[in-house]
This record gives sequence, structure tokens and C-alpha cells, in this order.
Amino acid sequence: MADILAAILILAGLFFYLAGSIGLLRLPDLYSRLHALTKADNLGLGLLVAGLAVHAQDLLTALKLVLIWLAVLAASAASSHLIAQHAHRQEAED
Amino acid sequence: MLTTQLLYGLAACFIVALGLRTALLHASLLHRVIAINVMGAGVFMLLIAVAYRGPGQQPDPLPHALVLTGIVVAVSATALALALARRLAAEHDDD
Amino acid sequence: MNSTSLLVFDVLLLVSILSLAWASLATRDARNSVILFMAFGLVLAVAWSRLMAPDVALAEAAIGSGLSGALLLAAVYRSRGQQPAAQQQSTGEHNTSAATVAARWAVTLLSAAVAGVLAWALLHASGSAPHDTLPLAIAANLDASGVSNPVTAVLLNFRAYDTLLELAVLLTAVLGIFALGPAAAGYRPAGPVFAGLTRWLVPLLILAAGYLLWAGAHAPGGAFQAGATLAAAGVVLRLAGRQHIGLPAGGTLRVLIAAGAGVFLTVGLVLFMTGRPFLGYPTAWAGTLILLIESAAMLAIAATLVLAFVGGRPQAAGTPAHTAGAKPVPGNPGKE
Amino acid sequence: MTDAIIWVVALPLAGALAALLLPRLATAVAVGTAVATSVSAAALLRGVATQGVLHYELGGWSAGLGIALRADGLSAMLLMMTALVVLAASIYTSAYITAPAERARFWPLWLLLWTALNALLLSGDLFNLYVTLELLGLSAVALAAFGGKRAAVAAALRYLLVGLLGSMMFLAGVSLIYAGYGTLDMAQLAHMVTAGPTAWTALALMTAGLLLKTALFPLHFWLPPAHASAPAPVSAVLSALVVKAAFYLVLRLWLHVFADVVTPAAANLLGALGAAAVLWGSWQALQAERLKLLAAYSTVAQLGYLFMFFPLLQALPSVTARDVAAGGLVMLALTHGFAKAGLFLAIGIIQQRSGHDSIQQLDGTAQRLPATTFSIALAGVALIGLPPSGAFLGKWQLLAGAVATGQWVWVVVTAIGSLLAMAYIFRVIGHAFGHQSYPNLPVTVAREEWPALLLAAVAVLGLGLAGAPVWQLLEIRV
Repeated sequence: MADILAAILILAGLFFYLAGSIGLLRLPDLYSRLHALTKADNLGLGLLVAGLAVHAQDLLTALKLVLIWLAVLAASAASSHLIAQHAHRQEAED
Repeated sequence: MLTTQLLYGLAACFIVALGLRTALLHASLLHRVIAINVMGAGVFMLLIAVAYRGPGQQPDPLPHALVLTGIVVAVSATALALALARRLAAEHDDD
Repeated sequence: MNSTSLLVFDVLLLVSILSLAWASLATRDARNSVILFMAFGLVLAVAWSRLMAPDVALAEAAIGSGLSGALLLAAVYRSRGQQPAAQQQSTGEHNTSAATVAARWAVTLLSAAVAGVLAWALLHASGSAPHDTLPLAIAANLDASGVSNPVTAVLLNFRAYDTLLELAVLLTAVLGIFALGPAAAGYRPAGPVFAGLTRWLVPLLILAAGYLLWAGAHAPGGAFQAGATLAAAGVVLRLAGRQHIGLPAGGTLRVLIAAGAGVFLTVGLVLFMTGRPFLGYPTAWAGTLILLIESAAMLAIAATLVLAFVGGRPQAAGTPAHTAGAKPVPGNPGKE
Repeated sequence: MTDAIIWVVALPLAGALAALLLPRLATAVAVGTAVATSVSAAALLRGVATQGVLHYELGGWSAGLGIALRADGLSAMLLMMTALVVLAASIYTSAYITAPAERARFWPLWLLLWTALNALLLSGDLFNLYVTLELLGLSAVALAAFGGKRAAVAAALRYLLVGLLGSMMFLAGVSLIYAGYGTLDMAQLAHMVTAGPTAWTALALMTAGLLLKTALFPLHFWLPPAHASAPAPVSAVLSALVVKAAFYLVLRLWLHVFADVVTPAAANLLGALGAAAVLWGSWQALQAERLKLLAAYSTVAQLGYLFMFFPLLQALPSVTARDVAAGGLVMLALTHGFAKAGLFLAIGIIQQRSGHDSIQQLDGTAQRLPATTFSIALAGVALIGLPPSGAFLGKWQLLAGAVATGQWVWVVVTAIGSLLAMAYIFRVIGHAFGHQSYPNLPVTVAREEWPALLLAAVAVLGLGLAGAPVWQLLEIRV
């Protein structure tokens, strides 16, 4: 049972990764691409982590996985903000 | 037949050649430093591939230790190279 | 996971590694090249964990891709401030005079020859059964080494002399950087978001470094990975505008960078003078001695890698920190 | 006596750390360490002479698993030469670099370079050799760029990139050896290595890496600017010791570890490259404008002579003939070490005193700095190979070996090379004599001139007249 749940979660995660990648390729400008990338990949990662956590042997590993997800969430949010701000200032200057 | 060890070994040879080509091609300094790091990564892949003993068994720990030492040596050499380049660029502006 | 799906995964992984390496070396823009190199390092770390080398995967991600990437990016932004981008790639790939094309072909053929010969030798070498004399010897002596992680046992006990010289290499690099001149000017103080992230991320990195150091005895981890994580905390602080990253100045800084090789050599010599072989830990004490050496090595590696990122002798703590509002300093990524 | 094998490596490293931690006492600590290390190097030499090959398993682990240090006749002699040259250069530097801040930054790097040299000469493990080569490369680059002048930094950067390329190729060779034979210990490998694709490729890669580091002819482009723009004592150590350490590894690999894998064709290739280096290096030295460039090109040429021994050692029939020729090779290497170090130190004095080292404006230095000019002339005698210098014995064995094996090309090249060497040395001496009057006291800067003079004297008189033990010591080998 756990394996099926894990498989479903991971597949859902992969779907969001795919969406994020397509967004990265298709969307016109930097901001929308950043938007797509950060949102989709983080959700994809969350589902992936959930799937792996279900599959993990013990609670500690599952908690470590969740911690990884939280760290990536914070880091990618902050870095996409910085990139957007940098790009915005660049445009304001030239 | 094509074992994992051989697959990664051959890929390693290709990466070494890739790094060597750019390192010899006098591209910009930055490219040559990256090329040497890529070549190093290729040699490390060769070592790790040699250490691999199949999905079930324990791999040979010795090449792992060698690669760890190699990575640290490579980063210290890269740091010195970039510091020299910075000093060269700074010198370039003063005179 | 039957072998075919593993093979498919391997091929996909290798294709992405090779294409990232090719792209990193082929792009002319320096910044893209560095970012592709960092991606190459990360995917390489996936390859190391696939080949059951977790220690190396940690080090590759932390040092090979993370810190080397930070060093290279800092160099790119620093030189972008001074020379116009075009002048940077004046040689190599693009002028198409006959001599350069011929030279490029010659070098390509030479590299292909080296790869071919290397592959030919590898095919021959891996033809025979893998040699297990050393792995078996390591396994046999593992319990006498004081740690249960074989890689740490090799690094800190069986081939401790290699690690001692390697710490000397790190020390030489940082002394060479110091001899070249004072540090570059720092970065502007961080905006609210980055400052918030730093206040939360740096303690987590320090905690992770301590865990990695402790776990190194029985699980993947150890002094190098811990030192690199600590250095990452230092780099984040430096980027957030903290000039001296909490590093001591003057004498204490010297003690810090000399700590790794210093403690290692002292332990080796003390044992040597009390009749044991040089760097030959008594079995009962091996575990504690290794932990002592690894702790000193972690501090030294972290300090060295951060000082390499700082790029020169840190000004004395007394000098005024970089004041906001000054003219944008070359090599300053953010304009906030 | 086997303890000396550890002290020879541990002392310079401890000295480097002490000099780093006590910046104000750096010079005293460094010179003290230099004396102590030279004493332990002498003890090691005596130990090897009395007890034969000294073998030390680090950490108590048997070779293969752990790392073994080995000191045989060849490495003990090179270690002694390294100790004497670095001791003399350290005394010289104590007067050459006076600013306390510069001293505090110079001595740790200097002693780390010495640690690398001693560790390399003693190591019996291939990967350990890679680490020592990197330590040697990085410390040499840091010292070559010391002082931060633009030319020095640019040359040091090229030297570093070439050195890294060489180390990576060496490491690729070492990886192949581990893939093929499962061990890294050179003594074990000497018995296991059989002629085959793995051995050939590994040896070719390692040799290519080492040839880059020892600047043999086509791969020498980085050496002249690096050695010419470095501070004088650093140039002395770079030319006399650092490139020779890489050559020692080629010798160790070709004669001891891969003895039966080496083919005559490969040895002849090395000999041909050596011959080209002799001719090209000497010719460039003749046209050099500056003394330091002349000395650097002379290094490229002198290394060419060393590589010309390889085809002889391959072709000489009897073991005794081969040992005698190998003795000539070591004699030439030792003499060049002392002579080139003395030459660079003397040139440093001229550069410091008269602000330039261009050969044209040298007139009068003989009068103003008689001892320095005498050192240059004495070192010149050893570089040309005139009796009674050690180089004369070395070149004699080279010629005798070439004649015995009928390989006349080496005789011709040696003759032309020596002629060109004579030309560029006498050109310098010619310019040195001006018309001013002679000062009454010959030595002007004692602490700088005596080391240069003694080094050149050892090359000419010491090795030339008392060279017999070199052959006996060479008998002791792994």
C-alpha cells in the first residue's frame, strides 16, 4: 500500500517538475520564468519528498527529508527574489 | 559486456579529453581554470568507476579517499589561480 | 531496480554530465560558463552517490560545485567590473585565422588521442578481475582504525600522511593568497530578505557542519565536508555584507589557519617521540585522536576556504566596514 | 638512524607552522629550521651509507595499505643537495629580504616548499607523489609571484596552470595503475608491472605530466619568464631543485618501477628531446639580454643533458657500465643544482646592488663586487663542464657511454652544447670587467656573497675532487 501511495506522490511531483521546465522554456520574460520555476519546482519537490518520506524506513529519515524541503523552499524563495530585484534594478538603470 | 564500471570509465575518458582540449586552447583564463577542474572531475570519475563493485557489494573505499583529497587540492589550486588573476587585473589598472 | 532501468538511468545521467561539461566549456560568456560548471558539479555529485560514494558526493556538491562556483563567480564579477566583457574573450574560440583553426584541430585531435589511449588502457585494465587486495586489507584493519566509516579510516588513519600534506597544500594556497595583497572590498549590506535568510541559514549550516563532523566516524561525512559547510556559512555572511565574517584578526587568525596541519603534525610527532610509528595511533586512542584532528582540520579548512573567497589578507578588524552609498564597487553583484 | 627519515619531512613543516605563528621571529625560526633539517639530512645520508635502503611504514601499516617512505642512495644524495642549497639560500635571503612584513609572509611558504621537496624525494607511494607534486607546485607558484610585480604574477599564473595540467595527467596515470594493478606502492609495482596497454599508457601519461613540470624542450615555454622574474633566492631554488625533483621522478619511474616496460624507442625519444633542449636552451641563453633569463635558459639546456642519458642507460649492455653512467647522470644533476643556485644568488646581488641585471651594462661589477663576479665565473665553470667540476665527470660519462654504445649524436650535441655554454658564460664575464680601480676588500656583502661563493665552490671543487662516494652511494637502491 505504501509503495502505491509513494508512486502516486512521486508521479504527481514529476508532473509539476515538467510543468516548471516547460514554463522555463516557453514563458517570455525573466519574471514569469522565475515565477514558474520557483512555484512548480518547489511543489514538485514537496510531493517528491512526501513520496520518499512515505517510503522511508524510519521517522527520522522522513523528518530529515522534510527539513531538506523546507531549506530548499527558503533558499529558492530568497534567491528568486534577489534575481528579480537585480534584474529590476538593471532595467531601471539602462 | 558493458558493465557500469566501464560505462562510467569511458565517460570519464571523454570528460578528461574535453577538459584537456579547452585547457590547451588558450581560451580566457576563466575557461582554462574551469577546463582544468573539468579534467580533474574526469580523472575522479575514472577512480570512482574503478572503485565500484556492482549494485550489491561494498565499493573499494581507497579511491574514494583519493578523490576526496583530489577535490580539496583542486579547490585550493583554483583559489590561488583566481587570486593571481585578480592581482594581475588589479595591477593592469594601476600602471 | 532491474539492471536495464539502472542502465537507462546511467546513460541519462552521463549524457547530462557530458552535455553540461561541453556547454560550460563552449559558452563564451564567463558567467554562464561558471553557472553551467556549478550545475555540472551538482549532477556529478548525483553520479557519485549513484556509484555508492556518498562521502565524495557530499564533498563534490559542497566544495567542487559550491565553493569553487562561488570563487569563480566572485572572480567573474570582479573582472567584469574592470575589463569590458568583449575584451575578456579575445583569444581562443572565435578568431578564425588559418593558424588558429589548424591549432584548434591539432589540439582536438591530441585530446581525442589521449581519450582513445586512456579508454584502450582502461578496457585492458578492467578486463581482468577487480583487484581486491587493498579493500580487503582495509576491511580487515577497520576495527583497529578507531572509526567504522572506511573512507574516514583511510583518510585519517591508513593514509593519514596524505591528508597531512593535503592540509599543508590548503595552507600554502591561503598563504600564497595572503602574500598577493589585501582583500577586495566587501559587498554591500544585504537587503531585508537576504538578511533574514542569512540570520536563519547560517546557524543551520553551522549545526549541519557539527553533525557532519561527528557523523564522519560512522557514516558519510568528516572534516572536509564539515569544513566546506562551515565555509559556506562564511561565504553567505560575506555576501550579506559582513566584512570580517566573525573571523579573528592577526595572531588568532594565523593560529586558525595553521590549526589543521599543526594539530595533525603535533599528534604525529608526539606519537613518534613516544616510540610509536609516526602517525601510528594506539588503537585504544585512535577514535579520540581522529576526532581531535578532524575538529582542528574542519576549522582550518573552513577558515582557508572563506579566506580564499575573501581573496586576500583581511583588513584589520578596526578599519571601517564598507559604507553603503559609496560608489558601486566592482564585483558587487547586487545594487540594492 | 631511521628516525632521520621522519625528521627530514617533519622539521620543515614544523618550521613553516612556527614561522607562521611567530611572525616577528620568522627569520630566526627559518634559519634554525634550515640548520636542523640539514643536520637530519646528513644523518639520513650517513644512515643510508651504513645501513643501505631505509624503509619506514607510516602509521605502522604495511606498504600498500599505508604509505611507505623509502630513502635509497639516489634520494639521500638529492636530499642532501636540497638541504645544502636551501640552507645557503636561507642565509642569503635573511639579508636579501629585510622588510619584516615581507619576511613574515616569505618564510612559511619557503619552508613549505622545502617540506614538499623532501616529502617527494622520500615518498614510495604514487598518489602521495601526486600530493607532494601539488604542494611543490603551489608553494613554488606562491613564491614565484612573491613581491607581486606584474611580470612575476603573470609568469607565476602560467606556471600554475601548466603545473596543474601536469599534475592532472600524472593523476590520470596513477588512476590507470590502480585500475590495472590494485596497488599504489612503487616497490610492489616494480614486481607486478608487465609490458601492456595499461602500463604503457600510465607511464606515458605520468611522464607527459612530469615533462611539463620539468620543462623539457617542447614544454619549457613557462620556465624562463617564471624563473627570471621571481626573487633571486626563489629562482635559485626553482631552477636548482624544483625542476630537478620532477626529473628525479621520471628517473625513478623509468629506471626502477617501469624498468622492463620501457622500450628503447621511448628512451631515444627522451634523448632526442633532451638534445633539442640542449641546443635550443644554450642558443637562447647566448642571446638573452638579462642575466636571469640567461640562467633560466641555461637550466632548460642543462636538463637536456640529463635526459640524454636515458638512451645510454637503455642501450648499455652490462650492469656495471649502466651503474657508472647512472653515476655520471647523478653527478651532472648534483653539480647543476649547486652551480645554478650559486649563479642565481650571485645575479641577485648584482640586481640588488646595481638595480638591473642587463648583461650590456655590467661593466665595472667585477671591480665593485669581486666576490660576486668570482662566484658567477666559478658557477660558469661548472655549467660548461670544465675540469675539475663535477659536471666534467658527468659529461665524461655521457661521452664515454655514447661512444661505447655507438650513439654518436649525443657526442655531437654535447660538444656543441658545451661550446655554446662557454660562449654565453664568457660573454657575461667579458662584460663584467670595466676600467675602474679594484677596491681593497673583495667581499662587500658578506651574508649574501658567501652563500653564493660556497655553493659554486662545492659544485666545482667539492663534487669534482671528492666525487667518488656518489658512485658507491648509487649502488644502494631499492
